[in-house]
Amino acid sequence: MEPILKGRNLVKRYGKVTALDHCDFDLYPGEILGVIGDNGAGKSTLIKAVSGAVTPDAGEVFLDGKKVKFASPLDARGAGIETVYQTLAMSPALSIADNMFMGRELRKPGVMGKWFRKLDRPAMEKFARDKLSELGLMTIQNINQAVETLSGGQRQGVAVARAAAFGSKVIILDEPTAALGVKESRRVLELILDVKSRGIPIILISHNMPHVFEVADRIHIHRLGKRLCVIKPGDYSMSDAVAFMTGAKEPDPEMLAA
Amino acid sequence: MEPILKGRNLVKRYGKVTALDHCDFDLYPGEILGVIGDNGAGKSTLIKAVSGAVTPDAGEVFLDGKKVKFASPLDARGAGIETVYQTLAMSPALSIADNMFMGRELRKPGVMGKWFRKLDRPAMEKFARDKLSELGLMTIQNINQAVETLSGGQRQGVAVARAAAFGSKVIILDEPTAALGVKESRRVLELILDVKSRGIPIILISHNMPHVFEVADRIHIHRLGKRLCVIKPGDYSMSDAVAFMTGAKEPDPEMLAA
Amino acid sequence: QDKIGACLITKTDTNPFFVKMKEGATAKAEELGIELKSFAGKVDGDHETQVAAIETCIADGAKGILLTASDTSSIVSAVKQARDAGLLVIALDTPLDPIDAADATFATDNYKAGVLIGEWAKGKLGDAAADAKIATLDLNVSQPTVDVLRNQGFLDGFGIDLADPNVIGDESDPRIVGSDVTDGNEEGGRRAMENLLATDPEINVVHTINEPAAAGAYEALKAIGREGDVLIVSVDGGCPGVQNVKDGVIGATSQQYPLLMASLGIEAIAAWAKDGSKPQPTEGKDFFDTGVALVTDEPVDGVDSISVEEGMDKCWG
Amino acid sequence: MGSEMSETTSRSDDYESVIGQSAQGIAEFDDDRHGLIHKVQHALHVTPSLVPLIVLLLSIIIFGILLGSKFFSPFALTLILQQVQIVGILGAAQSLVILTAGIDLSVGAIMVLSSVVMGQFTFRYGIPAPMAIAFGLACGTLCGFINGWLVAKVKLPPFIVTLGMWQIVLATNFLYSANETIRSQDIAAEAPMLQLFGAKVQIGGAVLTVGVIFMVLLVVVLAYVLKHTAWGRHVYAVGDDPEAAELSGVQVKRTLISVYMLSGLICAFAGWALIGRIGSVSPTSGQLGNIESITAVVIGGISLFGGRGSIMGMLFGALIVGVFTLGLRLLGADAQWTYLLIGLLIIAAVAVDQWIRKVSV
Amino acid sequence: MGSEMSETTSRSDDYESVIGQSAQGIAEFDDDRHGLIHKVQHALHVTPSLVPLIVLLLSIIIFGILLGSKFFSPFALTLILQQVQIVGILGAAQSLVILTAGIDLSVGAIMVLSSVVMGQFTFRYGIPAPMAIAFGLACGTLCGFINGWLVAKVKLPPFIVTLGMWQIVLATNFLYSANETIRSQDIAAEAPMLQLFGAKVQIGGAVLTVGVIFMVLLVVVLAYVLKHTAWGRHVYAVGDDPEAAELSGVQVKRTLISVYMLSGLICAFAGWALIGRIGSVSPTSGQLGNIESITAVVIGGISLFGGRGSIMGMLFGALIVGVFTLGLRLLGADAQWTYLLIGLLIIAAVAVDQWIRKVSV
Ligand SMILES: Nc1ncnc2c1ncn2[C@@H]1O[C@H](COP(=O)(O)OP(=O)(O)OP(=O)(O)O)[C@@H](O)[C@H]1O
Ligand SMILES: Nc1ncnc2c1ncn2[C@@H]1O[C@H](COP(=O)(O)OP(=O)(O)OP(=O)(O)O)[C@@H](O)[C@H]1O
Ligand SMILES: [Mg+2]
Ligand SMILES: [Mg+2]
Repeated sequence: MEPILKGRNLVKRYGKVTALDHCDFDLYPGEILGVIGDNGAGKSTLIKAVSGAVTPDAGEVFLDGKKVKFASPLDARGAGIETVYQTLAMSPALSIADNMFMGRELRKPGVMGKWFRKLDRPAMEKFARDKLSELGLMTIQNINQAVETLSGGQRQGVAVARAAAFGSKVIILDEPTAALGVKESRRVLELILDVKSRGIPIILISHNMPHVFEVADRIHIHRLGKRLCVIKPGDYSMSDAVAFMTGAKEPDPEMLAA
Repeated sequence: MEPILKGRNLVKRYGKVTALDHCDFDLYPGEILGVIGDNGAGKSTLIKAVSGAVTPDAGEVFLDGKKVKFASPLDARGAGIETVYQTLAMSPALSIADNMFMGRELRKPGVMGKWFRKLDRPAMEKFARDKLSELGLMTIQNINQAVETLSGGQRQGVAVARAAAFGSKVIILDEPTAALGVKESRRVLELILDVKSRGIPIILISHNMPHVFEVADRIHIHRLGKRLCVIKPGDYSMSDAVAFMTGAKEPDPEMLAA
Repeated sequence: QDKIGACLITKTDTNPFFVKMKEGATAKAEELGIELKSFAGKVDGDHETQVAAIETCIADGAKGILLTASDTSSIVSAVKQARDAGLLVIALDTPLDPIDAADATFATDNYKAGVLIGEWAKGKLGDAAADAKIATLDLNVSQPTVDVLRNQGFLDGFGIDLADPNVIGDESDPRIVGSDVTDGNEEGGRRAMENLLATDPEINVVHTINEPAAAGAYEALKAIGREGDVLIVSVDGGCPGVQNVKDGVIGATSQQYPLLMASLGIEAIAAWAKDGSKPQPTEGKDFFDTGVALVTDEPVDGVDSISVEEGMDKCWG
Repeated sequence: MGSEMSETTSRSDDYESVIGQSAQGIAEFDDDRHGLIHKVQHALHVTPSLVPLIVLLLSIIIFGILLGSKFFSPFALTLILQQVQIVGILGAAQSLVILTAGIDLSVGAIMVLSSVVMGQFTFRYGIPAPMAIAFGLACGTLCGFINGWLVAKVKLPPFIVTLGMWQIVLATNFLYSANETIRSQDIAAEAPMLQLFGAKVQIGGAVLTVGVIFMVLLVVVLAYVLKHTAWGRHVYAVGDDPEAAELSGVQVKRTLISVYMLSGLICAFAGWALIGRIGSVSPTSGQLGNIESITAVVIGGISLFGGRGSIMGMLFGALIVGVFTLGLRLLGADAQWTYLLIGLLIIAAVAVDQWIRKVSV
Repeated sequence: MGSEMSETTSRSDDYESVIGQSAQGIAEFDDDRHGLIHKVQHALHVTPSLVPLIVLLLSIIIFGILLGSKFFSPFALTLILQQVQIVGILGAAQSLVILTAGIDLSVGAIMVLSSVVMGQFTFRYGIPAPMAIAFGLACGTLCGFINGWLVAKVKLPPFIVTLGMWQIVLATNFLYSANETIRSQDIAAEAPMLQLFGAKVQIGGAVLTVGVIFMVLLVVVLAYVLKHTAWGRHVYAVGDDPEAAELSGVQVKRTLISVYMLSGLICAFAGWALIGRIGSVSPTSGQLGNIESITAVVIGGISLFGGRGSIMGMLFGALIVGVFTLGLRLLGADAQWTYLLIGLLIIAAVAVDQWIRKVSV
């Protein structure tokens, strides 16, 4: 099977720091790909490179087998790739609904929308409230709150809800549950499985091994700026994965080819 | 025993949003107090209120039994309370060492330091590097990197290292391992136990139940802006704790008095 | 050196007065084969740019400088530096303080320009002058020399006690309703007039620092229908200004001759470069007076004036 | 292997199994603060532009008490509107730019150049007035486009771009117009359309000019656009955090360029309004347009760091300065003292604003 | 219960047990980019103030080629230094404020008022010159303190505070000095110390003034202080993110007040230098000090949003403008053309700067 999203030989340097070191990457249709690795291993940089948020110094990205060059995240989004960045990428002073619909606002039906281009705020707010309730974020008391006034976890919930609601081809989640509570994390996992059941492949970066092993179909282990190996959760235990990613154990040579 | 840090009847409202709703709080000498609760329950607001970062609308804070009114985090720091805020509170453009020593810089010995007030950069950098190595943050390639160029987890590591290195009376950690990798999280837990063994009490806010149950002596369960109950990890299971904090189960009436 | 170099330094080069001065100088310089560089402050009162300009002229090896100084006494040390370097420095329009700091001064007498319009306004009002309501629209809060000279000249001509003749606004005569600043343009003129009208809608004599300010003041009066019964006087004598006198916008204006000053200045530099001769001042004055004339079609006894037609012939822009 | 997996699953799951029974519904709290004051506080909190409005009303009242009917006359009150119209229109342009975390030092210069183009095209080249006005508007938009292009595409700091533009446009203006004024009488005779914004309109007892009405309408329309259209939200998002906006799907560059173009166009309208106000076309007017418009914007509560504030506030800010200026003049302060007192009052106005905000949290 | 606890522990621990054996040491990577260009790029990357320096050198070279010895004379080159000294000193004050994410519109006004105080105290009240100078310096510091107090304690936006201060100080200056200039000759005769900064110093072939040397020393000292002392790092931290700085233990208010006070003191020194430069004490000087100093700061690469940039860059920025101005004038461009070209060149200089930065990443 041809990967839906593929990276080859990606390199990214920041001054003296090497964030990506000739890294490869594959996402197959319909799968959940876990990505794990130490802090600073280059996971976020990797997904930024494949989603158009940074331009790699070298290497190529393929979508559906065709070489693509995303000049901006908007390009990638246009191609159906929806990303939750680790920094969440929200406009702090704007409301939850404004942020969820940024760049794809709903307009009022009829004259007001067509001629006066008026936004349909009630509809957007309702949608936002629904999506957040699906995630169990009941503690948001005021849907018109500015995002900067939300708690860390609430903010993350909004970002995840946005990606899940709009992604059509690939959804990329960079540590989506880092700040979430137990209940909310669980809901996100359910959401991920739900999205998968709609046939959309997902990239899940996480430091939470149980979560990754629970939902991922394959696990990409990232180490020192490159893909060390890819494992199936059924074949290896969490300790193995942790051992690989921290350099405590070397993976078998044949795995490297995978 | 008298609590070393005590909050009574704390209230904090943001416009229509109630973040703290007549909340009580106790930290006893030498203990690790876990604080758990849903997203947006008001945990961060609580520790901000006791560490001087926000002024509560009502209620009182006591340190060592004496009523205190911290006008700023600096006051609290002066009293020996060191806090890692959820937002990390670092100056993005400054280097790791600059951030770690912010407000308590080391000066060169001799004339240069005394008269020209020159900073002792090599010493500060060495200290920073050592503390980060203790946390296992080996992926930081360049100790002079600006904090804004660090990965999410690296940044958090720096903040935790700072608090642990300088806290003298109370150390407060708001989700210190949220963005950390497996190895780094483990190191932070070890660090927490180490700090405790030095006799310094710690407040640990976390959504990671296993971590909290592993290190905490008592667990403060926060719900809807107030302390719902306090449990001992030995007396209750994680499921119980999660049930209390999500409202799935009501704690016994006598626990509420605790 | 192939060509004689000369510099013209004006207060600004946005005020039409100085623009015309520059045109006059440029035309004359071309005629005499002199290479002219012109400099100007960025705003009225911009003294440092003028100092820098003098230094640049020295660096450039120019033979002489024509200068309308923003700060007549502060500029003196820079002027001295230039003269020490062998340049001829001629003050145009505004004398330096002391006047002999420059090699020569080709100036109009701004104080006299003010006196003329003051006397004219007084004469025009006749007996009503005793309870006139006067507004003065001045240049800006830094009160540069021209501003003071024209304003105080006008008040003097109108017969008002000046208190300190170096300061605007310290007079106690009840006939003065007030003064405001205009930056010497239409917008400021209108705003200042409006403010003063709100203070006292009965104002019937308006002194304006220059003709654009007068035009602005007129718009403000027109807006409340009082353009017919207020006397506006001004100074400058630019063509639109004289035209405005003709149209009845301005009652009378004191005409000055920037083109003349400039071309005389250029000629003096040419002479200096040729044989080292310096121009001589007008008989009985310590500067070369290029003259000022009151332009109005409604002459008043005892005040010399020329007709609008004559004024149109001599106007400068 | 299968068993290990299920074991893993159950492990991470066990303490989470109770979640299904967790409480539903949104938290609600008693609020023991009631009554009028609290309502007012809340209103202030959700509508920040009310704050400059209050300061404005306060200052009108104070001057009204001090000055009586001199100040409360229709003449004086409409005069303030007329005096602030140019700053108000420029302030609208400035607000847009500042909301994107930029700054536009060239607004005044663009205004003047546009008015000169309108005038000179009519009088020098004999083009019919409506066409000449169109050229003037196009000229302003073009200047804005250049600003926007340099800011968005070449990524230069807006301060530098518009500082350069300011000098370039002003110099062009003087070189092109040769500092010649076109007189009011000539315009009235030959191209009265240029003076359209000066035309008087009687509404009830008050006499307003077209320019004043234009200013108010412009601000109202822009307030609507900023609040209720996608483009408006994008403007805020870009100013708030351009990187986050880019990552979350805003076409940052396009938004920036459109903002600067619109700002240029509005400046050109200000140029047209300027002709209406001063009657003539004068290349030396409007030189303080930039600093005055920025002042109005900042007093109105828009953050210079972008993304926060409302354009209504700008209008109130402009009016506050207008009220102070006229009020002080009417109190008899002379020009230098007025200057000094306005400095004090601007600080005081913003201090009061800040204080009300603090009380209203 | 004990058993349950140990079970819990082991659970969260089991997959983590291998961590003990994890790799040690800091990651290192091959860097396949070598050679001179890469070294240059790296130097540019770590020392951003090199970039304006390069632009400065380029412009000197270009004007040198175009103008030859007229420009490359010691007279012309030291002239540039003399012409930028005031802007350079004010720029140092401005840099400090802008690094804290503020802006100081009052620098020029404070400078003039201080110089007037020095002059009037000597001549009006007959106080000995050194005392009068001390009063002048105190006056500048006081103005700075008021600015800082309003910004830090009352939390007003710096733009508004210093805008108000600008007007207040300027008006005070005019009112106090009664617009009177104190003549150079008088100062030279009675209080030559006031003209100290104008004294010439022969260093090798070049003639420098004390003012120029002061400017250079000031910038060097401030660069040291900002980089190598705790206070300097706090200034950056406050400008970067004041909330984070506060939370991490910086006394934000005290730092802000000290910055504005120091800025006021430096402005007062600029006032002293101004007397040296123009010889006399002139209340109308220095009105463009604010915009010129901000321009120097921004061209020098300091961000108006605070926390980023170096004060050395400001000096190069001021010199770039000085070189352009003198060079263009010597090339014979007249005033408006010079403004136009300087406008273009400022944009170009910053564009080149931006381009070099991009290449050097
Ligand atoms: N803009 C930047 N400038 C310089 N260095 C950077 C920049 N962005 C990332 N880096 C460096 O690149 C490396 C990889 O960072 P990245 O954010 O991809 O790590 P990560 O695997 O996502 O880590 P984490 O799990 O902590 O999020 C880190 O060493 C980081 O310091
Ligand atoms: N500055 C603010 N303005 C308005 N509302 C705020 C502000 N800060 C916090 N809140 C609200 O207060 C409530 C409590 O927030 P807090 O950050 O204390 O939650 P938390 O328990 O720390 O959550 P998390 O686990 O997600 O960090 C939330 O509903 C949040 O939206
Ligand atoms: Mg990451
Ligand atoms: Mg929190």
